[in-house]
Order: sequence, then structure tokens, then C-alpha cells
Amino acid sequence: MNEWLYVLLFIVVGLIIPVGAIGVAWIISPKKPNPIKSETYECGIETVGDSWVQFKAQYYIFALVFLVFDVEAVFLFPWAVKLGQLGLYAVIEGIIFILILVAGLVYTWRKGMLEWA
Amino acid sequence: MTAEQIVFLIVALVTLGSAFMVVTTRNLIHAALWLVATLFGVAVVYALLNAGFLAVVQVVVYIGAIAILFIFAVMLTRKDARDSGPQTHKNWWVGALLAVASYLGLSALVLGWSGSSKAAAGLPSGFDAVGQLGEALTSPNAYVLPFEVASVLLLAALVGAVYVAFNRK
Amino acid sequence: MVPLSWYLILSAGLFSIGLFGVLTRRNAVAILLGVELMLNSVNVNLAAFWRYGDVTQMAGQVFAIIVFAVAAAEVAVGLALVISVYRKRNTVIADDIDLMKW
Amino acid sequence: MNFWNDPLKTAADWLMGVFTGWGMNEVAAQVLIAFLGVLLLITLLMVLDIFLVWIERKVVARFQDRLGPNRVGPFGLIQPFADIVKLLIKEDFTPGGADKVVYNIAPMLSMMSVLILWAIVPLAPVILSVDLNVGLLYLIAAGAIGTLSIIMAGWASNNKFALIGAFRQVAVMVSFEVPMLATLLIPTILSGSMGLNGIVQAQNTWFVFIAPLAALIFLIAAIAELGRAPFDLSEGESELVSGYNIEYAGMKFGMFYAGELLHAFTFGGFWAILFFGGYRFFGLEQVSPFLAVAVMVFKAMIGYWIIMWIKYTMMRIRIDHMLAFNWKFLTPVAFVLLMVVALANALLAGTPTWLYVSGMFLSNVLVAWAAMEVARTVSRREREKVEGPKAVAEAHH
Repeated sequence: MNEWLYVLLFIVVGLIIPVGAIGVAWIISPKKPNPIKSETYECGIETVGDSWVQFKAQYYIFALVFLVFDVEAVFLFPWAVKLGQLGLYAVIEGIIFILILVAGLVYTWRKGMLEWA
Repeated sequence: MTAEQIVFLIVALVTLGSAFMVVTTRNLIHAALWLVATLFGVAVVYALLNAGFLAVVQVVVYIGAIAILFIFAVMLTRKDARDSGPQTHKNWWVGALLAVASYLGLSALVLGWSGSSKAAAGLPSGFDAVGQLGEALTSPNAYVLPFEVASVLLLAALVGAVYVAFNRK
Repeated sequence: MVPLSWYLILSAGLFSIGLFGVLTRRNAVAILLGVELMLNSVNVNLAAFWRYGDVTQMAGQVFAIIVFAVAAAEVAVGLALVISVYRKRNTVIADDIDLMKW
Repeated sequence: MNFWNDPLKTAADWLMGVFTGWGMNEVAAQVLIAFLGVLLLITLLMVLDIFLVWIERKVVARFQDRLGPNRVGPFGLIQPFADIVKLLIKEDFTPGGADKVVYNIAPMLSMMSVLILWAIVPLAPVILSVDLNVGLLYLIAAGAIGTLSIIMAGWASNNKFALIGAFRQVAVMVSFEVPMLATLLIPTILSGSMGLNGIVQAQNTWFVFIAPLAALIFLIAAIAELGRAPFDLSEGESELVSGYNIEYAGMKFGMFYAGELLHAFTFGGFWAILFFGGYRFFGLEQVSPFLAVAVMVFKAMIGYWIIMWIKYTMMRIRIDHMLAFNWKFLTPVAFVLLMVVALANALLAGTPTWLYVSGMFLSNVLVAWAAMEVARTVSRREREKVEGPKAVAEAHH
């Protein structure tokens, strides 16, 4: 438990520094709000339409493929740690594991989903 | 009330509080951000259970990938800017009743169970959870089959999701 | 010293909050958020039983990691379904999507 | 066991004596000492961060054959402090319709995600904050929090450009994390441990000689993860103004800017730890921990200099080329390299070190050559499809 206590301390101090800096800036900096100033910045021209703009589907595909390879990497880390002690059979298991998922990537590539079009 | 119990209670309250916010906030992006807070709380619970690998994997997989997928999905399925209309259907109280009933039933079951007041055994010295996990996942007489089937499951999920969502005929 | 029952009650609480979310929310994505909470409570149970049982038996942690993979697969396909329904019916409200064929 | 060969231990014991003298109980004293240690490390980092601002501007100037700041104080050393005072006193307003809470949390999260990275950095055999045995995944977890802060910043500032800039930046960061995960597995295989201190201890021969291609792919993925140099589409002034941090001014923008610089320096350090032996320099680290810290910081500075060098020579790549480069070239090569390294490591396990190192080096060169060959034939076939075979054949001779 105590190693995670240090990590918790790092998170606490890691939050204190930015909160402190922004707090000091908030106290010191002048506050003269007016509607013009709080306009969203559109290079000077009037904002057109709402900011929840419709989205391209590509974002979802990249997040999806990343999720699958992320979970794969999580499975592979314990395998990689123990690879030195285990024999050749563990390497073959890992390679089969990776090949199955690279096949998924090839499928997404062939379906043309990886283009940014 | 030892220090460890106080820490556990704080973490449990934060996790359950943000979980409750996930299911009750109107704005879906806020719900996704509250989900991130809940997942972080659960990661701290794993750290309390000395399951360091699970805590880090929870942050990497859930907060790093699944929460981002949720936010992207909410962005993609957003027709109007504001979430109009009530977020819960008319007879939401039936759902609330069922949830409370299940909670009471489960906790009664847990408290009734004899082994539930067991103390946590100390970790054997030099216990390397990740190494043990690596051996368990790859040794033929342990969990090598679920290890390989998990990759087939992920492949099926990837192919299925790509086919369903973006099939350009 | 935290007894095992506290962890189980925490995961029961998380499970029932997720159940409440699934049963009452109208938006399909919000229902998936509720399912995500329920999967997390299962994971907390697995980790607690691993820690309070024989620590050298890695069954608890292996199951927890498999639940990670299942949760990831479930979210991927679930959200893909919701997005493709949104493309055709322009709605994600669960009540409108109750016909198998339209 | 005096101060010079184990500074942290002696300082901690001395402080423990002082605190228990004041009547604090054991556990509270230990937590307070840990808190002071972390506070010391992070204040040192913030001072270093201010210095990095100066280094970055001076090095940029030298690359572009100009002087850089030299008016304010000797060699312009006071310039970063002037910048900080400006950031502090600049009026900072939140745009209309912005989501106040999320808008304010984003810069804090982005700075925190960089500071917590230093929890696992082994500065010397005895000076290291936390020896997590899941160090590498902790590194990716901190990256995940950084990605989340960018989404929150982009979404909360209620600005079309910020939203699109944030989501493009996240799409690039998320895509390049896949080859980074694959190349992080390689030092784990070679050293048999995920903890960064274990990796450094296992590097009798630096891993860059055993897996050079992995070092290269990790550098490319790290630069994309930082959102710098050829992959910094969010700063594309022509198209997206300045991406997710358009609506931020004053100290909040300062947090994003300082966080990005420190993040680049930290990844320079991780590149040194994973592939260039961390604080090891032919046994120098046994002499004294302070020398080891000096070696570690020196290597991190070289890594940071290389990242800056790439930043100020390469031009920005278009987003579809960037993503195509990642998914169609870098990810397949990274996973093929992972399989080859795992296989070669198992086959060459028992051999003497010189055979082991040359065998692994050769396997990496082989993978690199094969990847370039495949890329060359594919691009030739693409060109033939476009220009027709005759023109390509002529151009070839």
C-alpha cells in the first residue's frame, strides 16, 4: 500500500501546483469583463452556427481500433514480463495472439476505414 | 476506526457519489466525465487491494480508451446542441425501486455469509503479481485458452463494430 | 483492518446504481454507461475475492482482466450499434428503437 | 551510509528524528516526510520547467540562425521570469457559454498528468520516488489523463476551432499510442520487468544496441504523443488557430504551455531510460548518487535536444498522411518487430552476450530493411497506377 501512497502524494502535489498558480493569477489579475471580451474567438468574425458541429465518423474508428490494441497490449504485458523464464511455447502463444489482432487491423485497412477521407 | 478504514470509506463515498452522478446528470458529456471520476475511484480501490496491475490497467483501458470512445460516440450522436426532453422515462421510480431492492438483497446476502468478516491476509514477501499473472496467462495448464480466446473476442468485436457502424456499401 | 464485506457492499452499491441507470435512462448511450458501472462492480468483487483468498491463486486477477476485454468489446459493439441506428433513424432515444425491423 | 552515498535515506532518518522529537506518531511523520520529498522534487521540476522555456527559445534561435532573447538580463536569463509575471497579471476570462467547471479543470489536469510522470523516473540507484513494478503501464495511464484533459479543454471552450482541434489532436495521440505500446513491450521482454528501475538495472548493454528500431519507433510515437514537431497539427495557425487552447489566456494557457515543455523533457528522459541505460554510464552511478542524477539529467537533456532538433527541422505533416503513416506503416512494423524480438530473444537466450547483441541488432536491421523494401514496392506500384508504368520506368533510370 505504501508505494501507492507516494503516487497519491504525487497526484495531490501535482494538483496543488497548477491550482496554486491559477489561484494566484485569479487573485492578481484584473477583472473587467464585458460582453465583447467574452465572445468566442473566431479570428475576429462573428461566430456562425452552434459549436456542436457534426462529426466525421473517422474519429470513432480510430478510437475503436486503439481500444482493441490497448486491451491487447494489456494482455501482452504480463506475457512479456515472464517471457525470459518461459520457453519457446510462450513466444508462440504470444505470436498467435498478436497475429489474430493484426488480422483485425488488416480487415479494417481493407474495408477502407483507415482513410481520413 | 484505523487509518485504512477511513481511507476506504472516503474512496467508497467518492466512487458511489460520482457513480450516482453518472446516472442522474442531464448532459451526457458530464455523465461521461463523472464516469471517469468513478473509474478513477475504482482504480484507487484496486490500489487499496494491493492489485497494482489492475489499478493501472483500469486507468489505461477504461479512462484512456473507453471513456474517450464514449465521448466520441456522444459527439457523433448529437442532433441538437442542448439535451432536450426528460432524461428518464415516465415510470423511472420502478427502476429506482428495483435498484434499491437489489442493493438490499445483495448486502443482506453478503452480511449473512459467514466468510465475509475475514481479515485480509498479508502479502507473502517478494510477491510479484505481474509475474504470477504472466505465468498464469501463458502456462498450458492454467489460463492459456482464455488468453487466446480473448484475442478472438477482441477481433470479433473490432470486425463487428467496423462492419455495423460504417459499412460503406 | 477492512473486512471483506465492506468491499462486497461497495460493489453491490455500484451494481445497483448501474442497474438504476440502465433501467431508467432514455438515451441509449446513457444505458451503456450504466452497463459499464455494473461491469466495474463485478471487477471490484473479483479483485476483493482474489485479495482475501489465497493470493498465489491468480484466478481472481485473470478473470478481472478477461472482464476488461469483455467490457471493451461490449462498449465497442454497443456504441457502433447506437451510431448506426442514429445514422438511419436520427434518434438515440431507446423508446423509439423498439421495432426489430422498420 | 553517510549523506554522500544515500542522501534520501539519511535525510529521511534525520527528519524522522526531528518529527518524532516533536511528538508526532510514526505514521504521520513518515507521510509528512514523503510529502516534503515529493514537494521538493516537484518544485525542482517547476524551476527546471522555467529554465526549459529559456532553453527552448535559445535553441530555436540558434537553429534559425538568430540570437534569441538576450536583452532581459545576462543572456536573456530573466526572460522566462518576465513571461511568468506577464501570465500572472494578464486578465483571464472564460468565454461565453463555456462550461466553467470543465473549462477550469482541463489546464490543471494537463499539468498534473506531466508531474505524476516523475513518480516512476529512477534518477539514481537510491534516489527514486516510487519503484512501481507496473511502471510502463503507469506511463501510459498518465498519457491517458493528458488526452482526457485535451478533450475537456476542447469541448468546454464552446468554440468550433477548439473542438475540432482537440478532437484531431486526440485522434493523432490515440493512434500513435498503439506503436508506442508495442515498443514499450520490447524493453519489458529484454529486461523481464515492467518497473523502470528494473529496466535500467538490466541494461548492461544499452537496449539501443539490442533493439535500435524499437528506439526509433518509440521516439516517433513519443513526439506524436507530445503533439510536437511534424505531428503538431493543433498549432496549425493556418487551419485551426491554435487548437484546443484558443480560449485560454493568462496562467491557464501558461499551464498548457509549461506542461507541454516539461512533457517533452520527460519523454526525452524516458527515451534515455528505456533505451540508453538511464543513470548508467559505465559504472559511474556506483561512484555517487549525485553523479548518477547528473548522468540521468544529461541524457534527458540530450533526448530533449533531439526532440527539439526534429521539431525545428521537420515541416508539419498533413493529418491524413500522419494517420495513414501510423496505421499503414508504423503499427504493422512495430508489431512485426515485437514478434521478431520475442522470437529472437527466445532463440538467442543461452548464447554469449556478444552473439546475443549482434543477433538481436541484426534482426532489427532485417525488419527495418524489409519494411523499407515493402514500402518502396508499394509506393512504386501506386506511382505506376497514377503515372503509368513507362514514365516510372524512365524516372527510375
